[in-house]
Amino acid sequence: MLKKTTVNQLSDLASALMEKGTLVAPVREDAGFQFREITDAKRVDLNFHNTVISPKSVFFPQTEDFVRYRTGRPMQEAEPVEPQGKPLILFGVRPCDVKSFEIMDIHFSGTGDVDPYWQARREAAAIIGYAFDLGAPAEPEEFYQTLGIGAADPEGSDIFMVRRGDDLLLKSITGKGEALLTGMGGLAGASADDEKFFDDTVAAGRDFKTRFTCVDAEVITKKLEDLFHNTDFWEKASNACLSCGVCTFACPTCYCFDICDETLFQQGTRRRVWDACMFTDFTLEASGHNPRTKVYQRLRQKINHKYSYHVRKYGVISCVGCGRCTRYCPVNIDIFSIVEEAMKA
Amino acid sequence: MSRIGVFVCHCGLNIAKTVRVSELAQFASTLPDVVVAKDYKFMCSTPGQEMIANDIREHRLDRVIVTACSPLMHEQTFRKVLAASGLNQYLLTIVNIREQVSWVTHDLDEGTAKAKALLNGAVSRSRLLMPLTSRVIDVNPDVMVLGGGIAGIQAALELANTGRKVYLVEKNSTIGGHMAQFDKTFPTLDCSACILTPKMDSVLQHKNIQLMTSCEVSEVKGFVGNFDITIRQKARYVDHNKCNACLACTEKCPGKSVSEWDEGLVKRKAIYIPFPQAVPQKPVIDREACTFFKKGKCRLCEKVCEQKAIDFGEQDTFSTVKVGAVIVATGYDLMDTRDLIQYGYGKYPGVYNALEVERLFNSAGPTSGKVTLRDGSEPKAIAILHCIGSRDKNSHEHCSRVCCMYSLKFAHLFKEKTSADVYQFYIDIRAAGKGYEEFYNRIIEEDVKFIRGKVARVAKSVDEPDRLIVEAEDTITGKFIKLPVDMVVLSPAMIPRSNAKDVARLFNLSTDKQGFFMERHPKLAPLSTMSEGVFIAGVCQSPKDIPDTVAQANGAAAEALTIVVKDKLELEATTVMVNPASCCACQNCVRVCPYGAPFFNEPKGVSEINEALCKGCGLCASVCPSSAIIARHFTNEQVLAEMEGLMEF
Amino acid sequence: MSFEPKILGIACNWCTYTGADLAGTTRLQYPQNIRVVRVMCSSRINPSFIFRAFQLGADGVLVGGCHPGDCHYNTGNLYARRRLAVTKKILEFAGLEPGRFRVEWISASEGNKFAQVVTEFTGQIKALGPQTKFKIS
Amino acid sequence: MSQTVTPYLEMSQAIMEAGGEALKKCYQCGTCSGTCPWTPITHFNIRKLVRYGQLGLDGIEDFMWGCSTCRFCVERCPRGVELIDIVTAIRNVYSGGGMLPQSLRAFVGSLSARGNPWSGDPAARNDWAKEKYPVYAPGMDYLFWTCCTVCYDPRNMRLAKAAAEILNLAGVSWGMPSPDINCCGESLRKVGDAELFERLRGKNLDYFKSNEVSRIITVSPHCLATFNNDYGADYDVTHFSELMSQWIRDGKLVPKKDFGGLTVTYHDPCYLGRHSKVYDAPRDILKALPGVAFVEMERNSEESMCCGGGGGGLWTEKAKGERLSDLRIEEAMGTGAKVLATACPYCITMFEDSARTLNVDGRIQIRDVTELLLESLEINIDEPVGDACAV
Amino acid sequence: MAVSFQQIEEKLKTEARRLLESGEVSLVLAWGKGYDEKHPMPYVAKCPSDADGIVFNEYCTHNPARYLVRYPRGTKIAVAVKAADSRAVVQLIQEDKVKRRDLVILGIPVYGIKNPKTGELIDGKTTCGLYNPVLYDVLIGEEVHGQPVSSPYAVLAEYEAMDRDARFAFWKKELDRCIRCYACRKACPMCYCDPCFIDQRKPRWGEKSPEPAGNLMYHLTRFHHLAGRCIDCGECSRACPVDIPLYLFHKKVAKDCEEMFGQAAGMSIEDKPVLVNFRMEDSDKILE
Repeated sequence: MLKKTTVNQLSDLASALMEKGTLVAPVREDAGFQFREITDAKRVDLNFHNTVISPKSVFFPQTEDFVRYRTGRPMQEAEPVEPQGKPLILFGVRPCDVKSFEIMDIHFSGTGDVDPYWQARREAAAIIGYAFDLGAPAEPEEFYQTLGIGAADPEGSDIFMVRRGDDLLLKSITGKGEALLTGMGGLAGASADDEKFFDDTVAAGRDFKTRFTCVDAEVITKKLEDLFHNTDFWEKASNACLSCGVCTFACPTCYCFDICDETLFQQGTRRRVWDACMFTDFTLEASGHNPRTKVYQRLRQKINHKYSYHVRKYGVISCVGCGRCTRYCPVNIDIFSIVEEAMKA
Repeated sequence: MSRIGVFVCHCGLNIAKTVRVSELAQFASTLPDVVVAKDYKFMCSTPGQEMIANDIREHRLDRVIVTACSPLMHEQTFRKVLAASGLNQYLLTIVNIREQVSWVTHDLDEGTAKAKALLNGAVSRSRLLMPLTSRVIDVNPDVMVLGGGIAGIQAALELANTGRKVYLVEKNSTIGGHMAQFDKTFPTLDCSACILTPKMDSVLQHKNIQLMTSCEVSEVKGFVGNFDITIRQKARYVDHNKCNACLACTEKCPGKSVSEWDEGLVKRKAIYIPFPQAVPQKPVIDREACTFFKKGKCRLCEKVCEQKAIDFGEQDTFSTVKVGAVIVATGYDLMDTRDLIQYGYGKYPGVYNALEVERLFNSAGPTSGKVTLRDGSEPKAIAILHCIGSRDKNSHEHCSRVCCMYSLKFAHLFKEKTSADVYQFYIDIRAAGKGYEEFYNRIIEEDVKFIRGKVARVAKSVDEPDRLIVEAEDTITGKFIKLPVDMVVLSPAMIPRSNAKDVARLFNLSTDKQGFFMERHPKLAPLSTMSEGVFIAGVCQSPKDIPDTVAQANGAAAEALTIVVKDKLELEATTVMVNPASCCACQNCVRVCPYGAPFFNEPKGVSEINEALCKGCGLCASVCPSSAIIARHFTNEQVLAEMEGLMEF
Repeated sequence: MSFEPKILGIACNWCTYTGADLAGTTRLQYPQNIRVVRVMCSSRINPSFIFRAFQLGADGVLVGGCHPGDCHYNTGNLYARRRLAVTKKILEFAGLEPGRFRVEWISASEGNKFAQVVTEFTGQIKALGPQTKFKIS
Repeated sequence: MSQTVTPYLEMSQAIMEAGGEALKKCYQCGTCSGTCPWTPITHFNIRKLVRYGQLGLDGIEDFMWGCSTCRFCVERCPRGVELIDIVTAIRNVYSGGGMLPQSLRAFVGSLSARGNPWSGDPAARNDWAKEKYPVYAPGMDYLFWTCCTVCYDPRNMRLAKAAAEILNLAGVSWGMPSPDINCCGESLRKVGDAELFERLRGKNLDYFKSNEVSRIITVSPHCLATFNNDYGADYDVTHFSELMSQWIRDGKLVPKKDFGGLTVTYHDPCYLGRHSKVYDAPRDILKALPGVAFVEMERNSEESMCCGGGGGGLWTEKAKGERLSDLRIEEAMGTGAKVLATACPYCITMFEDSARTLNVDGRIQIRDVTELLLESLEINIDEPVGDACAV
Repeated sequence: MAVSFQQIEEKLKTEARRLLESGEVSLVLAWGKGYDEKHPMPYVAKCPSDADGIVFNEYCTHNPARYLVRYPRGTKIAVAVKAADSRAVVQLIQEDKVKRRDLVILGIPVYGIKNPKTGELIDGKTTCGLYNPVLYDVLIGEEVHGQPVSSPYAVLAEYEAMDRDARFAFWKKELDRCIRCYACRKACPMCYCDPCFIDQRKPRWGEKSPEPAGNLMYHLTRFHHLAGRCIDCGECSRACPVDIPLYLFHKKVAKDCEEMFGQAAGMSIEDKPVLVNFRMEDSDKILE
């Protein structure tokens, strides 16, 4: 089903969506666009290229409380925090980010060990994808084409959205999407012309140019395995690296977390908080030993995890080429360039 | 998980009056990890201590909190209880609900609420306490006594008699101090010199005492049990090893200066011994007064000295002594009353200060013991003015304590030696001491006139220009008195030595508001100081008379002995340590430590601590940006936990 | 109910804590809003203690040390003075009322000063009202 | 009088509440009464006053008016007792009960009705200036605060004029207050009428505020002290002698006239000296006058005697032999001085009175240092001193 | 500037090559090529041929002094520095993190450096605004004459003038969005602690989760740790992915320290860091 509205009526669309569940959509903030829970429909803003932090934070927030307890009381009195299963609409997700959910599902539910918090939100969510603007060039940091992702791929979305001039075309991709779209008022029917534009856009998206290098999952895995002991290669790659957490926090497919207890006035919370393999204490063991004390070891781990170990274990590269890690890296380290170098080696 | 016992003391009604103690104990029992909470009338009493000891065993306590008076009061007492019960003494926490709660409020609700907050803080912190072990160090068996007045002499002799080596350091060229200037001592009126000089002599003769006159301490390093003290021997220009004390030099010397011993009433030579019974009985040259030093010519003393003991080229020398304990007995100065213009001291020749009068009475003094005015005449009326600069916000707030009694003594001696009328102008007569009130009564009966009123002004008499007028209100009659006298005796305040601050800095002593050295506790540790191993005796602590000074000296000697009698000494364990894994090698600790305890281990790239030098202030811990320095017993997490506990309620 | 502030005191063992004891020994009365943490020296005070205290809900923080020049550890409070001065500037630029943080030199003999400072500071904090800016809600 | 007394502590409490808190500190040593200039010559005894106050004894009203608030006792008190506050508080507590002596009623009445103690027409306050001198306007350097005494008392008008002339010579911009201000209230406060004082103070402060006054010059040390100590506002208040001595030092004013060896002594006004700690400036002025032989009296500076005019003394009748100003004149004459210089309109009034009643006004002149300086600057608003003293 | 970026780049390459060839140093810290022109990155040349990879253009904002502490003590290092960067070197020498004798400082007088993200000039606003390095062995280019027109603290005026509550609201808004990626401290040449206090488990100074309480604790403490040490290079703010203007706070503390203690950070290797130092003349006024 294809429906349409106009960008001028975006807030009406948002209002309609808010009636269906919690709406999370891009909003403009001081530091750029971010996905935020919408309370004011007028704040939804589609004039963005992509958000600073990826939408993984919607299903896997940076801080997640598990258990609340009082210090000095028996364990039985601790109260677990129940997963949230409220209907949720995640609006305006770029195709590469939509793809990331598929990869993340492997970790949070796919292997059989189900993370109830992720799962509850994921199941309750409808994803409204949004094609990149094919009229403008890709940003220099992006390389999703390398990972086989088109600029207008509707796969993974429940509804996929394409902009046509001042019109917004919404097409249901899944049953869930169809149900949602059907139940919504205020939308106009789309013309055959619109239908065609939608299909053309999806097709054109596949050829849309981002940075590209031919990366075969098997090949890069092997290359990286061979390079593992090439310290020189990794030192060069990491000379500038600061070991901060920007790349991992911005990344849509990084999922590492730490579990910590925070107490105040004897009221304790056990919560998970994003962690980053680039942090020096990420691998610090209780004994005081740290297997990865060098910067190059940590950067090597990150690249390998995404392009080698992940492939060996799950068969897919754990990167969607969104370019966030490069864009926000304080010292301009570029994962694409490193992968490119590795392919050449 | 800890097992904490909380023991709330009533301190009779001291605490129980403004803190609901049983409610506090009840509250404690609701706090995490508290397994037993009790209140009791006197926790420091034997049954109180036994109760704690029993509960430690019975409830297998691993932390004890005593909620009572200040830790400065009874921390040691309760630490011993823990130690005796097999629990590390540093697992004790004291909550101060007496000095800082019950005594500073009248409100039962407020007091109880604050006590709860403090207790909660203590429970939070207590859980994080770690057992600590004390360091054991070797103890140097020798002692240094600083100051050769009666206090220093007495302490040195006491210690030397126990077989300890004593270094007696005196800044003047003789020992004896102020007591050597006195004529008679109250209330017994025995001769000061007669009781002091034998002691001075014993010092000189004692094989265990190394007498160091004309010496000053220039640097103090180390710590209790192991002080390294650098002493400056000031040049005397006379080789005391060669000098045989024939004193031919002093006869020939043309240089003159005022005699300090005689309070400037007469002159002495440039090469001199301060007084006939000086110890050591060897002359020194006063550089300021010496003709050779001033004009480059003379050397008469050198010519007459058969021993060739004169050495004009002598320089100050420095030596280091190692001792285990120190007694500071540096005495006092008399306030300079020139600033109190209303009394005319320094302006009118008839106005004297107390020490000058002591010299006038003394048969070895400038007048050979005759009481005469500066013009040689005998005074017909004498006014003795009490509290000059003492008990006075405008100069010194403290009571100098001995003035009443020596003023009475003066009155007696004036009566004995002259036919003058003697008046005492006083605010209160303070005669608390053995035989003192009796002495006061005796003086009243000697027909000394007592006028209760502080003198407002001493002026020149208009009618009789040679006489003085003393003006005051007789507060008993309410009449204004103008009294013509020939002599006015001021009883000035006894004040800390002018260099007391320097001594305090050298030995790390605190000083009180007046500048006297502060004792660790006014009642329970009156001779100890905040510096471990440094004791104080005599007037440097506060004004007192000779019997009290001697008693303190004996006490300080005993205190010093308790340290040096042992071969080994346990020190407080609350020093700092470095967690090398966290050290970021910024070396801030090395930069700030006043004691040089932290040092940088270059090969390892981390700071380390020389714990023998550490005094546990924790400065390094707070300047350590990566929290690598752990200040034992005051760790970051302990302080934070306590804060959190305090702020919860 | 009237506002009863929570005031954290951090006092050095040798001067201010002893001075606070003296205030008690001499039975001086002062408001009970202050809760004192004893440390060995004012230089032990990590600036983060102060930040944390405000986060824990302290309405005011009073630091007490020996008078400069009289530090039991010679120079500790001279470092503390600089470090705490910077702490105060940071608090102020962060938007906290500077009156909520005070450093006073109170010697072991100044029991009356301790009582007077606490009384005055408590009054000042009451006038400022509850501290909500840093307090963890 | 009965020898039996009963302590009445409510009264004592009332005194403390009225500002006499310091009662508690006194231990009756007698330093104050020994120091007090009145003790030798009158029945007034300051220590006893405090004692009566401490116990709230009856009979206090018999001698509570004796103090001239010279501050000598305060400076010397070993307990730091602010005795003047006690005196003021006692007067406040008791005069509230209608115990104001007759001689002070006119003074208080005038202040209440006319805002000045001299029963002067408020509108005529600036008449002495004969429209010769400017009225203060915002932006001027100085407000020259003309004390009521210099505005209404004919003798002291000379002082006002002298000051005005010197201000002009110094080339600063200045102005007098407009007539709608009132007395600073200093003496009134000391006689215990706190309420009326507050009224006067409030009115003056309003004037300062609305006219943007920041720097004030006074010729009366009483105004100086009360502005600095009782007004509780942050104005830069200076006694004129300090400015004059500064200007002489800076070369702004150059004394010219040679006094030809005229012997001058100086009396420290209590409110300039002990109250405000200004001792050197007037002496520096006198020492800068060519041909003046400056001599000190035995009691000078910190130990200076009181003229008796403070604390309401100016308006109180004193019997002969009980006047401090008489003693002071005698002391001044004892130095051989022909001129007794001072720097306070109250002192001038007291001394002029005494000189007349002692019948020595031909032998000693009473002058303000301001007047002497003006004379030496060769501006004549007055008869020269030299002739009058050529006895 | 009399000398172009191109000329500086050439001179840098030449010097780097010379130093590496002669063996005077074992590595040169400078800037190299990034994924595009606008994004050069910190670069290490370890052999003479590496010198060709050196780049210098108007986007070379990074502070190479940041990397000095990464190499073992005693490593001979040549470091290319702009003015603020040179202050970091001086400060590190003061703190004995590097030895003067182990360094060859290649000083670059320069202005006109731009933030690639915003295109804004960084001189003076987010950095200390000096043109010339305060310490160098080799001058790359020519000293710029004249002084910056405005004070590096001029940007503070607006914030200092703010009402205290407004300032609190401002910082709350800024600091609340911190995601605790620690790019600021990692980009900072003076933040060399490992572990940082905030990573400590004993004690836990602040909450690890990126919520207001922990954020406030982290940043305020970090401001204090950098008091009198921050050399105002502005890297913390540029590193921040959520654009928190940390430089403002650092500048304010630097200004206060300069006023109170009469010393700016990283200006002389003879100085001692102000917070591990004192003077007897220090007055209690600083506590008011």
